Amino acid sequence: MTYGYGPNTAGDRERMLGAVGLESIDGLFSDIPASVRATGLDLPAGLDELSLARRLETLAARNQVGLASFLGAGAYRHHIPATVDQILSRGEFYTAYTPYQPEISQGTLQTIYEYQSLICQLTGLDVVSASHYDGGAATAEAALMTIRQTKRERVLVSRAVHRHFVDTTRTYFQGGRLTLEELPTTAEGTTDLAALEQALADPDRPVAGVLIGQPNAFGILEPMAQAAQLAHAAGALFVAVVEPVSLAVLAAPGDYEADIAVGEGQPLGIGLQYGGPYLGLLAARSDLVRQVPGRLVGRTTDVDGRRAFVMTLRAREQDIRRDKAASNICTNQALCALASTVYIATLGPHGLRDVAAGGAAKAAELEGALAAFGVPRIHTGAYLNEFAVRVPDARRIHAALLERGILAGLPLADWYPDDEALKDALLVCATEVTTSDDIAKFASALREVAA
Amino acid sequence: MTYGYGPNTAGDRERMLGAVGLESIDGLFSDIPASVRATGLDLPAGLDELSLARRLETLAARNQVGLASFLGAGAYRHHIPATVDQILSRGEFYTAYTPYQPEISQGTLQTIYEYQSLICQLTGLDVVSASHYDGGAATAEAALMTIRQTKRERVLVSRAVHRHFVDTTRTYFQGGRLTLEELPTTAEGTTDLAALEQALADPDRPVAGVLIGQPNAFGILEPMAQAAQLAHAAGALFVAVVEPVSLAVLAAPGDYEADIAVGEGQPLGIGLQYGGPYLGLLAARSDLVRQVPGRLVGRTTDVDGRRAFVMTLRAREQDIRRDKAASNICTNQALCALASTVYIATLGPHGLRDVAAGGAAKAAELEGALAAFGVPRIHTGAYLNEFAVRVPDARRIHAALLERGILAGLPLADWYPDDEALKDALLVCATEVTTSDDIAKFASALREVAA
Amino acid sequence: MTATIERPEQETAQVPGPRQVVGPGLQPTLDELSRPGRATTKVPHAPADALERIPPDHRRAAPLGLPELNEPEVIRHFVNLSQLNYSVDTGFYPLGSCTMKYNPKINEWAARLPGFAALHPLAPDAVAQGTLELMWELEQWLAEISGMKAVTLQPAAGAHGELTGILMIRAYHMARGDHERTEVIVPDSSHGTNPATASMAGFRTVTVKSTSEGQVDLAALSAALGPHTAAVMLTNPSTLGLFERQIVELLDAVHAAGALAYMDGANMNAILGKFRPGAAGFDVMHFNTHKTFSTPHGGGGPGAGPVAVNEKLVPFLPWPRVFRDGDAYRLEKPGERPSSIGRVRSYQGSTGVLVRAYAYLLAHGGEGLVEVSEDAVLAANYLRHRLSDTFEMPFAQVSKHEFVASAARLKDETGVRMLDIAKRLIDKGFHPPTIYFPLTVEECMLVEPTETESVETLDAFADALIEVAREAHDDPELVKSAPHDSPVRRLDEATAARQPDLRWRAMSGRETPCPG
Amino acid sequence: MTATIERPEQETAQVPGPRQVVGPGLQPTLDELSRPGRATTKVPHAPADALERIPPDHRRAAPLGLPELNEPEVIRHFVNLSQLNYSVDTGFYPLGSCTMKYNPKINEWAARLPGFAALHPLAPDAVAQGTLELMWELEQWLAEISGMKAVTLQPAAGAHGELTGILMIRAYHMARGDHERTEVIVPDSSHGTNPATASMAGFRTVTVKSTSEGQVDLAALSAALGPHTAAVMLTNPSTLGLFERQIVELLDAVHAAGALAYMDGANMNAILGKFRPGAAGFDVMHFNTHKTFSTPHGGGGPGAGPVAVNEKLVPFLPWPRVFRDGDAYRLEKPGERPSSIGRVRSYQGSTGVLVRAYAYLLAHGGEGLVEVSEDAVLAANYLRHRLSDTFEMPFAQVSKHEFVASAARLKDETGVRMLDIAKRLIDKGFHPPTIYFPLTVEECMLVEPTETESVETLDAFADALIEVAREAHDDPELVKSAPHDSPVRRLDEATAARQPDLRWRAMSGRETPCPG
Ligand SMILES: Cc1ncc(COP(=O)(O)O)c(C=O)c1O
Ligand SMILES: Cc1ncc(COP(=O)(O)O)c(C=O)c1O
Repeated sequence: MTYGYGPNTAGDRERMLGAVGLESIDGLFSDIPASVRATGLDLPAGLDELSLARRLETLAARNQVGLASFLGAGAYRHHIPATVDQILSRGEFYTAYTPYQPEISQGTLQTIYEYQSLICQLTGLDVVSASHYDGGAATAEAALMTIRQTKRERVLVSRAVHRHFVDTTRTYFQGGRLTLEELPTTAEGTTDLAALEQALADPDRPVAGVLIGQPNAFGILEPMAQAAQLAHAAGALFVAVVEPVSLAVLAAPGDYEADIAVGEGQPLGIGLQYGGPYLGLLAARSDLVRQVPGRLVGRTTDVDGRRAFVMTLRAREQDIRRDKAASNICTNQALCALASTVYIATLGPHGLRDVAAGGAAKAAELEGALAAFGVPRIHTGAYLNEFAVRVPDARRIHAALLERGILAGLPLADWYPDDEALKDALLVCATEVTTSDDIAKFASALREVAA
Repeated sequence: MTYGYGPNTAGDRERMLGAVGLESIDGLFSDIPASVRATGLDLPAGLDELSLARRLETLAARNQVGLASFLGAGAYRHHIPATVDQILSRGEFYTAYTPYQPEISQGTLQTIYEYQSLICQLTGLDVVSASHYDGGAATAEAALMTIRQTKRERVLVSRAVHRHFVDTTRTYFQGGRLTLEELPTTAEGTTDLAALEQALADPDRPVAGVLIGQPNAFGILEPMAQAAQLAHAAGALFVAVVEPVSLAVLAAPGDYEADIAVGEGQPLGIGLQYGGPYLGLLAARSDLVRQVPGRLVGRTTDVDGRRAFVMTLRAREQDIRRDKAASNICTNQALCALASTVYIATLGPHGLRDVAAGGAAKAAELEGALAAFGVPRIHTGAYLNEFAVRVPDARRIHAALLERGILAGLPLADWYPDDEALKDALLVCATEVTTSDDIAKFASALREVAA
Repeated sequence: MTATIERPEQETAQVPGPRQVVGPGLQPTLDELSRPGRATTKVPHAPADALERIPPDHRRAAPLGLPELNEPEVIRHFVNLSQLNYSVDTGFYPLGSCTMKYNPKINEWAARLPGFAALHPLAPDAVAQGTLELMWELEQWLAEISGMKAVTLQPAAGAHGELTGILMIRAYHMARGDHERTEVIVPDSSHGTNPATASMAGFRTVTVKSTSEGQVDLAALSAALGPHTAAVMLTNPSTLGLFERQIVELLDAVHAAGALAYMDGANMNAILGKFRPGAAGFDVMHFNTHKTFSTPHGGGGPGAGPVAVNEKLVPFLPWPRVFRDGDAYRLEKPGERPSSIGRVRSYQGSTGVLVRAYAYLLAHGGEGLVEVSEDAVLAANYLRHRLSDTFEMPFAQVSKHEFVASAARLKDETGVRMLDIAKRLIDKGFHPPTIYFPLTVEECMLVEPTETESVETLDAFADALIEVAREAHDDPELVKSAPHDSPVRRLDEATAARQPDLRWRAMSGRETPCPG
Repeated sequence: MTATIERPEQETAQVPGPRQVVGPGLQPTLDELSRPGRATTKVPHAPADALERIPPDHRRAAPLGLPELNEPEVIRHFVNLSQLNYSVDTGFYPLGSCTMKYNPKINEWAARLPGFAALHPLAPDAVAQGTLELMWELEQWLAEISGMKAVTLQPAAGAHGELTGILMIRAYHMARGDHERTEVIVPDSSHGTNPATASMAGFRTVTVKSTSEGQVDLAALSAALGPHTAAVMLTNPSTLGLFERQIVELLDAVHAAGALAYMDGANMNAILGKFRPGAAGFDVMHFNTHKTFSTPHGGGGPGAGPVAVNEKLVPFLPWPRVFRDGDAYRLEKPGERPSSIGRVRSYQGSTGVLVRAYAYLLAHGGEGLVEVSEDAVLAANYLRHRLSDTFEMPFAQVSKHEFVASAARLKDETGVRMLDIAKRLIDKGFHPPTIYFPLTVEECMLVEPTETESVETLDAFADALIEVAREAHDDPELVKSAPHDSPVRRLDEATAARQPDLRWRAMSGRETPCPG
């Protein structure tokens, strides 16, 4: 026996082989042409569980996760209530497949329906897909939706949408003859609406969709309502790229008439995990339902009249429509959607508001502490819980602070290498878990390293 | 709202108060005489979950658990397979009460029945109580059993039974006019059988039970069969105080005709936790069943003929028999018994043997490494995975090693302050989790600190 | 007094095959699942010669005969078994005297922090500062709640706390040279552990009757008290869910007789911040952390039973205590306090449970704990009100966190017993209350809703009970043959006791040599 | 193409009340459970003025309208819901093409280690060395298994891997100035994600028929190939559970046409260490860690779809790659490799999933993985043998890890369809196999037992299917109306699609101000 999860004993194998009329295991692989038949794998020897646990602990210990961190940039540290993992570690949820047999999958189906409902409440929209890979993929899918819906091929995206979301969308666009154009920003840190208006005005190159972040990649609040109006006036769809926790206190995409809202669901109860698995949020106006990629769960009844839930409108999906499907997505992020469902249910409206507003309060404290040390904000627009500051020689300072156990946010030059104005910018954030101690430590270390 | 687990809103309270015809909450406490009515509690303010988690993490971090540890002395580090916690964290198990309603408690009842069966297999005995508080309490209860069964009042216990078990038994004996006498040990590290024979010979003071540890508190293997014979010849019951993992490779209590076996079940998949909750094991010959304290689960059928399990022989228990009960035990260690059930089921006979024999192999390695540095064993008897060594100035060396991150076992002078021979003894152990690195570190640090 | 266990022939019982549908299916036992040669790989294989140095007569002769399974089967077995249980996490569990409140999930997380979970019980104080601090702080808090002077956290459960307390009382009298006190008095409504504890501690139990109002009869108690009385054990609020209105007089009488007063604190959930037993005159009490402070019941345990004592008993507290010296914490040293009754267990306490209790207390704080009791008492009185037209309420007094109701009239009218009502409640989706306890009220149930249940749940439960009462009139057989919808129906308990089958048959002989 | 969602009046549906008995009871929704003013205390209350600096027009106007619950209700809700699910942890789940193998519990533990779980995705390399090392090592192992040159771990699922692979193929042709390749060829048995991916990547899909033996038709493929062919996507073993015996010739034909060969590796569980696609000539492939390497399916995800490529495609791998420099590990720097297709997602990958895959591979090692495939294939052939008297086996060839069986004859004889058989299996305690896929076999089921199921389970499943076939003859209505014993019975899917109800009604207006 070389692995511990299989039940077969030598006797079982013999009995089964005998039943199928073979003399050896090799007979099962006689269909593989000899010229391409492999004879094993050059991999390390298998480990017992104790040895495996040791190796994994060693690796985990090589990551440093105890830093005083001000890094956000699309992935945020939050307190995840213990209820979330208690539910996520139930085998009935995490070892089930896609609920193809609704009679014995009502647990998954109802939680997806609840997820859809909760995200509807947050976004003010009416249709929510049962999840996408992450914020980047959701943004790309939304951009493709605007193209399918309008039958136009040009999409405008603010340069202050999360860099990775823009990059991912660009990659997804490689397949078509599609255009993705970036809109500039102003000194306020918001998308240049004049430039938007101009880009929308070109009659030869009609725009399918306009994508703007709220808060945007600089942490700044955008004039979403005006941007949406401009987009709509030009016959384009308006896509809000939102951070979901902020929706507890900010105007909902439905309020400013966004057609689609997308975003990264990680802040809703999902661990940072070096980038995934995360949760791509995608919500839309109800009349876009047939353009929505991915799974949808609907309410219905069974033959006895009991309320029940089922995957529905499946004719959008790849297994039914193949090359005509709205997307190729199959496996999605169902368990992450469950995490966010339990998270929202646990926090409730008041708790979620405390998370968002508490982060805003901490961020103001951070702004104050940094300003007191002569480190000013770069943009003049309003922010929620993340903002860019200017320090002399950002990369050096960032590295020096790291040595002192402080993760001083993101050097924005990583994302905007060609932007002189952001050369010495650090994007810093605070959430409800940021402590005043850490803020004080940050500020005083800044003084040291800047000296 | 000052606490987060109660559902009542102000409105709910009002409605409920109204229904019972009271105007204020105070009315509910009017039965408490004013002279003794309290007006609140002088305790810290309640914390939200995030703040609470921080406080607990801070405390946990003040314990040092990453030491190279050779400390056992009745509580042993083992690899606990991940299956154990996966099952233990299921609310259906840990948030249920004692299975008083068998129709909706078959999960708990069957697992207790399985537990009883597994411990029977390990001990070679036929009746196993569904758990006691810990090894100490189980030992005390076994001693009381011998008294009830024989109607004699004198119990002999080897001084090389775990100190805490002896002390606990002594405390339990305070209630009766009962005598607990300690038997001396030989240079081999085993109980002095000549002394035992002599103690048993006194016709005026007949002995109810003889308690000997296997392995004993020095880690040494005792001549259990001979001791049992002597006890039986004198009409006394023989109680084996065993370490359960060792039973995978050592003779079973049933083999050497022990009447009762007790022990600390912690090594069977239960974390160290600074001493508890642990698991008191108690197994007995079938004809002692009505003397067995604590819960028993038996197999039966329901009215439809389905196999089912139920608490049985309840007339031994306090809720039925009150002052005539076999013990006052009520709440026991059911969840710890479940842990050990999952642990044994996961490891199986081969895995459990690997744990026991693997520890023995590591201990031999440890013995060799220490001997090479001139640190000899004290006792000449055979040991399994724990033994005492002599170092010059044990307490100083123990402290100096601790500063180097090594937990050099237990200074036996803590347990035997009056024994000159053990003044400089360290009781050290190894298990399957002990690494050769740690052994090398121990040996070389010993050289340093002894220098 | 002895019985030989004959293996009954139960081969006719229907033994479950593989799981039937989603939901509760009966399961085979581990031995039935076992197949020779199956195994997992959890630890390294031991060297072949590992045991050669062990003398052969010490080695196990017969094969171990444990089940051989692989990991997926183990998980499936226990997950499926778990679904056969009713639990607080799945439903309302109003078991009187048990305080089945919600077990907060953060507490489970906390107890599993490696800093707590992996600490060796004999670790030197220097490396155990976190847990020692937690224990010390918890003791202070429990002292405040109890109004006592000092606390020991060692007892593993309430009954263990009782034994500890009564042994301290014994030591107290002995230390004063008062050797004649051989009796412990308990009320007739007391929990079985009280008299059982008295016996274990070597005392004779004297039982005093309660009044028709469900109160300890002061006159009867006074009559029973005397120079032989070592202690009186009172449960307050009592197991009838009633506060002892004459508590001051009762305690005066106890003390006047030279006895000490023990308070069984199982029902503290009713009176946090409302009544501090030590301040009122009790000498010693225990807590049940698994009741009042929400540490999980675990299907029967573990719990913890901290004991709080007043000044008089401090010298006798079990050894070792936890002390603070400046900023450092330490365990009491051997011999530091010779008057101690000694150890009541191995090591220092069920700290894994205590971490949870600590987290619970800190989550609530003083005000929160008071609200807990207020809400628990409110819930009980509300539910009592809802049921008062259907069942007899033998006591007029406002109840505390639980209340007794009786179905004696219903039984007279319909022949349906409380047991039947309880079983029928199972069909309605509820765990039955405690029944036939306390022993002093006919056909009684003891209902304890706790403060963590919503009023909707209380209403649904009341509706269900009222419906069962109606069914008892309309269709008594339906109720008498309940439950109908549970994984198994009523069990043959008589055969279980007459022909005890307490283990599956030995597996020896079925085993194969260790694979690979 | 648009549809307005009208809220259907479903008030007549039976809405569940409180849980009925132990076991699967339907549950109310969160909004139905909500009561204004209920809350938990999970984070500190935000200062009242926290939002004053936010311009009013940016602030949310309407109340949030989220459900208001307390913690016990949340837990009970989801625990009870979970019990309505069938899962690998509770039973046999032979869903073809999905590889529903056991998910080892140590892997769950590992992924939750704070060192992995709390690492920020933009953490500088210096503080992410553990995860980077894990990723690098995992890439090496997957390269060895695939016989390819390099691996990207970024794709979040198989379909995402397909898109990544096909975009790389596009980039490859483009880089060579070969702009005419606008088609992707897939066999008719291919999974829906293959053609859907081709479309997403801007290609036209060309479908080629399979032979009656279930093999890709070499002649048909050759005919379809040409200067417009960018890639051929083959699933090997195919979705029919068959190895492509002519794989060498097929690959030669693809390459001769100047196209690249993509292998859908969803079925790798059959051929670990038996067939290394890169070594055999495939240019690119994806893995599904949630199939082959046991990362949990999670009720539909997450998974991971690492993509392995040969030398030709290395320049086009998504950005950023993971590199080892001496003893240190690092992410590729911006601009380091301009030929990259760019990012296919945010950050570096679903590392929480990858930790589990890594643990799985390391637990097995090379030999263990080979045994996995051997046992998986053995189980499939054994089960196929057990069922071959009852159902038609359209393909004579030895199967790999799964097999197709058809109930066409049974349908002719009894009118019972495969759907009915599947539903009836639910009553017998099993999850049905995949049905009506692949599309090329009538009334088919695709059965994949996996290597983690015991032969007893396989036998019990075969017995159940044989019994259902008998029932189809004896009592067809019983089968056609199945399932009978599940939490709900057959659903009205038509109404669900015609009148989509995709959310509960808004809760606004029901909310109270934040309590305390
Ligand atoms: C009133 C009373 N006293 C004592 C006990 C015994 O406590 P434990 O079960 O923790 O030993 C109980 C437990 O049910 C009780 O209800
Ligand atoms: C053959 C085949 N290809 C591709 C996929 C898609 O993989 P994923 O669901 O991971 O996106 C599947 C999944 O079922 C599959 O079976």
